[in-house]
Amino acid sequence: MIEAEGLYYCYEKNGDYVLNDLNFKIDRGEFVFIIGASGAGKSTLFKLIIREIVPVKGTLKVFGHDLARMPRYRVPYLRRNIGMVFQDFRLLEDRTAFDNIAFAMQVTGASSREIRRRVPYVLELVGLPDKANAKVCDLSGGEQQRIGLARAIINRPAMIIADEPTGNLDPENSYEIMNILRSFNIRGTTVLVATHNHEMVKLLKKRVILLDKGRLAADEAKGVSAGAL
Amino acid sequence: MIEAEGLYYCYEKNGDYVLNDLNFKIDRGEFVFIIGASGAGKSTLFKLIIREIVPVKGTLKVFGHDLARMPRYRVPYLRRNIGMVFQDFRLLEDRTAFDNIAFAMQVTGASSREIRRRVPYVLELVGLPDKANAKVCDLSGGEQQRIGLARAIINRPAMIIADEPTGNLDPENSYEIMNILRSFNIRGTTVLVATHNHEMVKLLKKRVILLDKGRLAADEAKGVSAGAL
Amino acid sequence: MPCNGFFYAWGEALRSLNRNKWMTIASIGVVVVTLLMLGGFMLVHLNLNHITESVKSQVEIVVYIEDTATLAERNELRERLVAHSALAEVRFVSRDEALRRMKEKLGDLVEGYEGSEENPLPDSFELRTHNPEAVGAVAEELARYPAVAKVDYGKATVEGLFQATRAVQLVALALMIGLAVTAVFLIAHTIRMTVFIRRREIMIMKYVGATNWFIRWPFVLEGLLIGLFGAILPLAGLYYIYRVSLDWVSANLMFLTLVPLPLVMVELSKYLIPLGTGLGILGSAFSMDRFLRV
Amino acid sequence: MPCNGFFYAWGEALRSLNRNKWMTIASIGVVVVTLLMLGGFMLVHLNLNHITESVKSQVEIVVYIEDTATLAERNELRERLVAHSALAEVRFVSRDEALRRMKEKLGDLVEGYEGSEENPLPDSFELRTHNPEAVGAVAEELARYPAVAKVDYGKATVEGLFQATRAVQLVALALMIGLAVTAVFLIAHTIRMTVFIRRREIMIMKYVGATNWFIRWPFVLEGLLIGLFGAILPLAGLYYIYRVSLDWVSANLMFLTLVPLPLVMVELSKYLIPLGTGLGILGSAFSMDRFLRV
Ligand SMILES: Nc1ncnc2c1ncn2[C@@H]1O[C@H](COP(=O)(O)OP(=O)(O)OP(=O)(O)O)[C@@H](O)[C@H]1O
Ligand SMILES: Nc1ncnc2c1ncn2[C@@H]1O[C@H](COP(=O)(O)OP(=O)(O)OP(=O)(O)O)[C@@H](O)[C@H]1O
Ligand SMILES: [Mg+2]
Ligand SMILES: [Mg+2]
Repeated sequence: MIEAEGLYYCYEKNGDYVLNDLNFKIDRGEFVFIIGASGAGKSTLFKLIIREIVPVKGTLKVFGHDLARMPRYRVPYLRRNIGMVFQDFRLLEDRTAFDNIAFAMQVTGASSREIRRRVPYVLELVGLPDKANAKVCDLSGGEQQRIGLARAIINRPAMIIADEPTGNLDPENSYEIMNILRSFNIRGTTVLVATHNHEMVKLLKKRVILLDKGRLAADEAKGVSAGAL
Repeated sequence: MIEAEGLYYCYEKNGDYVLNDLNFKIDRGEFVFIIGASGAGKSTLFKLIIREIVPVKGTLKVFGHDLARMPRYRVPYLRRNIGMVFQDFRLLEDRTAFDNIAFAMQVTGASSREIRRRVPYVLELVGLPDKANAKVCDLSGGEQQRIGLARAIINRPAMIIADEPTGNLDPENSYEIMNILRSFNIRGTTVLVATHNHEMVKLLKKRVILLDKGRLAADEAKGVSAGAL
Repeated sequence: MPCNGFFYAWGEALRSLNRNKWMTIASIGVVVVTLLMLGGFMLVHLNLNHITESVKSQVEIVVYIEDTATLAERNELRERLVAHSALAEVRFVSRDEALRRMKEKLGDLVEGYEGSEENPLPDSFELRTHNPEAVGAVAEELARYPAVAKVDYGKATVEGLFQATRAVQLVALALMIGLAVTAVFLIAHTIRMTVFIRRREIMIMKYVGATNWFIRWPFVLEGLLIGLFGAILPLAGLYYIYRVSLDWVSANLMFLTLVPLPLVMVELSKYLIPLGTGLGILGSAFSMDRFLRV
Repeated sequence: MPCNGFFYAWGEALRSLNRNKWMTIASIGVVVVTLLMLGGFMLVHLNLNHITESVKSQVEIVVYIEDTATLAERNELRERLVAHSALAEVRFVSRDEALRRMKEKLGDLVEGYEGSEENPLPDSFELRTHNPEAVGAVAEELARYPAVAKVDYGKATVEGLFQATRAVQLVALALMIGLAVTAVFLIAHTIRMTVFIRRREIMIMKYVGATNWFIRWPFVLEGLLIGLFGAILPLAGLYYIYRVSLDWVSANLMFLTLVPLPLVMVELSKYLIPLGTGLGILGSAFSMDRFLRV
């Protein structure tokens, strides 16, 4: 599903490498936590996966395609297969929760009947059934975060990437969210979660990739044994 | 320092109360955690304290002033005495970290010599001494959060209000941040922290106010005994 | 664009115009105001042209006949003139008629001199050319005809008039081009602005997997609608203004004939509608590209 | 505003102009373009006015003297005319001179008639009034003087000319007002836009405890600078354009006299600079208020 080989990235020419010689492979249907200190490069790795940026060295293959070689016009189709929860949410503040989620379906050409059926379902799933018509800027931090997740899963993507999806959530809601991700994972979706919530990592006992200043410091099959925690 | 008496708030006319009959008193020099599920009303309470909004019922006194009666032109001076870390950071994305922090000093009429001396000091404090000239939009989530904290403490305010200041930080950095807040607290600053990081709450053993759907569900002197945790 | 996409694009364009009411009104306002100015100026320009044309067409050549010319010579001259391809009108003016005209001009002060043998004026032909600019050349040619004493075409006046109208037209054209460039700049800038303000929206669409054209279509349609409204409103306004002006002119300045209303509206529509909609569309389509690169 | 604040405000205004280069250029561009148009039009308007004034001042009254008038009567008439307060110029034209002029106009066709007793033309006075609009009334008054056979002032021509110039001025004024309104609207809109785009910045400043005026000053200065540059550039442009036009006109259209350069620049500066800076300042100061309410 994702194959990184000698992956390097730096934002400025001749700057420090933000990602430094990453080598890993994530198979279809895996559930992987990406952890690491603030600034370790987690969000940068995700930007590479959705091809917001391209590697400066090495190869990154997603769904079998080498992203560096992928033509521009193919990128939207790549992104439709990846549901991403952004660390800063990236919601349209002045539109309703419903619109924000529906948006991701319209992009794929879904009919409005389908949209009207599916959006309330995912809103229910993330625990916000009564916020459909609230504007995003009128929602609490945690509520916005859950709208972001709802948008990511609405199209039943082949892969879900969640960057710090529980940073603004209480433990109970965090657990709920993790459960949703797990249930998608059980039905075959590959899930990558970047998080600082080590408690959750320990609880779920999934594969853990630990980044340290852009280097792959550990890659453990069971979170509980990840040395750095 | 902060006195709430029969405090009610709702965003829409005739909507549900987001804050419902809050009564509490926070003294000078206290360190208080505000916890509660997503949507419980923590950020709303903070908005009331910096007088972004005014109570619909009841009184809220900050520094001895009844905020509902405070004239508009006094509000800036209230805010200068309160250093606030926003849940969504509220930084100027296209300016450097230095500018964002310096900004809060310029507002008070500080000289540029003073600014050049103090800003690097707080950047050091939050662990980002080498990011002074990085644009905020080029910083990682956790780095942005720490810039937000640096801005809040730059003027040595009488009160610090931090809304989820560690949501994007790894445990180590979170602990550092809490330590900074604690050190300010020791020197007499009143500190209010809204957080979902219950581990930190347990660790610090400070007063905890628990909100549940806008009601004050618990107010315990030592976090460790807060029933809901 | 599949059927779903078509409806989505239109729906989204309308919804977004409605959502950003303030921007929509301001943008249409800018387009209306600039095109109204441009249109108003075109109106004036068209009519100035019309008026100078009619003035020019009144410029005539006078061919004075030698007093000594015989009837045969006179007839031959008339025939040559009538046959001349550059001349539109040939009229004989006898010396008596010329004197009568002079008397008319001077009033009844010269009474009693009618028919006097002492009439100092010669017989003449008054000619009008098809093309007023040809007056000079034709006059020179006619001066070489036999039996012609002198050819007069108000050389100084005509050339002065032409130079003046040329100057006015030059200034008018400069102002028009200035206004047109202004309109292009302002409309394009305004539409770019509406896109710029919504760059975040555009980027987020890209992040959830929208293709460039999926994003572009609603913006293009929005630009089209803004441009269309922004062109139709000034057209309506100019229609009304021009109708009132025509009435006023025909009541107060009878000697002026203006371009008729339907002709003017056709001319204006021909420029304003493509300008408005074209700029609206291009403005949106191109100003978006740099935000589509994520 | 304390000293620190003063430097901060100017520094911040300059920094922000530099930071938002794209917006700055676009805003100045809009102001320049609109004021250039307005200024260009004012130029044309001023000169049209000047030209019609000079044409008007050339309108004259001709008083024809009765052939039967005695020398005494003629002298009395001359004195009354010279003493008349509305008249600026009085010139005697003898019948001989009148005939000579006519011959000049008709060329050498009427040769040999000089001095002839048969000259059908009367003696006359040519008069010029101080105020061209008074021509009609003065002419009527003079017609009642003794020894006056007829008073002529090209009634139809003069009145037609005045009506025409009045119409042109009306149209010119309408276009000018239209352009001025456009300029006001566009400049204010542009400045509001620069504020709107930075509403987030304004709100964040409020959150960290900035007073309204602390926030407003840099914006106001920015508006001032945009307005000032936006007014000075078109002034410079118009200076150049007008100088070239003056040269061209004096070379090609010698019969036209235009308003001199310094006068025009003073007139233009008087309107454009206040318009640009005023709108810049007001545009920023007022469009900000709704974002200051947090
Ligand atoms: N657009 C950018 N331009 C330049 N540097 C950047 C940019 N984005 C991130 N960086 C730098 O790259 C490093 C890694 O950033 P990244 O966002 O990947 O960290 P992260 O692991 O997601 O951290 P966090 O947990 O705080 O979100 C940081 O030091 C950051 O300052
Ligand atoms: N501007 C607003 N208009 C309308 N409703 C709002 C607005 N802001 C917040 N709310 C609602 O008020 C409730 C409390 O919001 P608040 O932001 O105070 O929650 P919170 O405790 O900070 O939650 P979180 O932990 O998720 O940040 C939520 O249900 C939210 O949807
Ligand atoms: Mg990150
Ligand atoms: Mg909150």
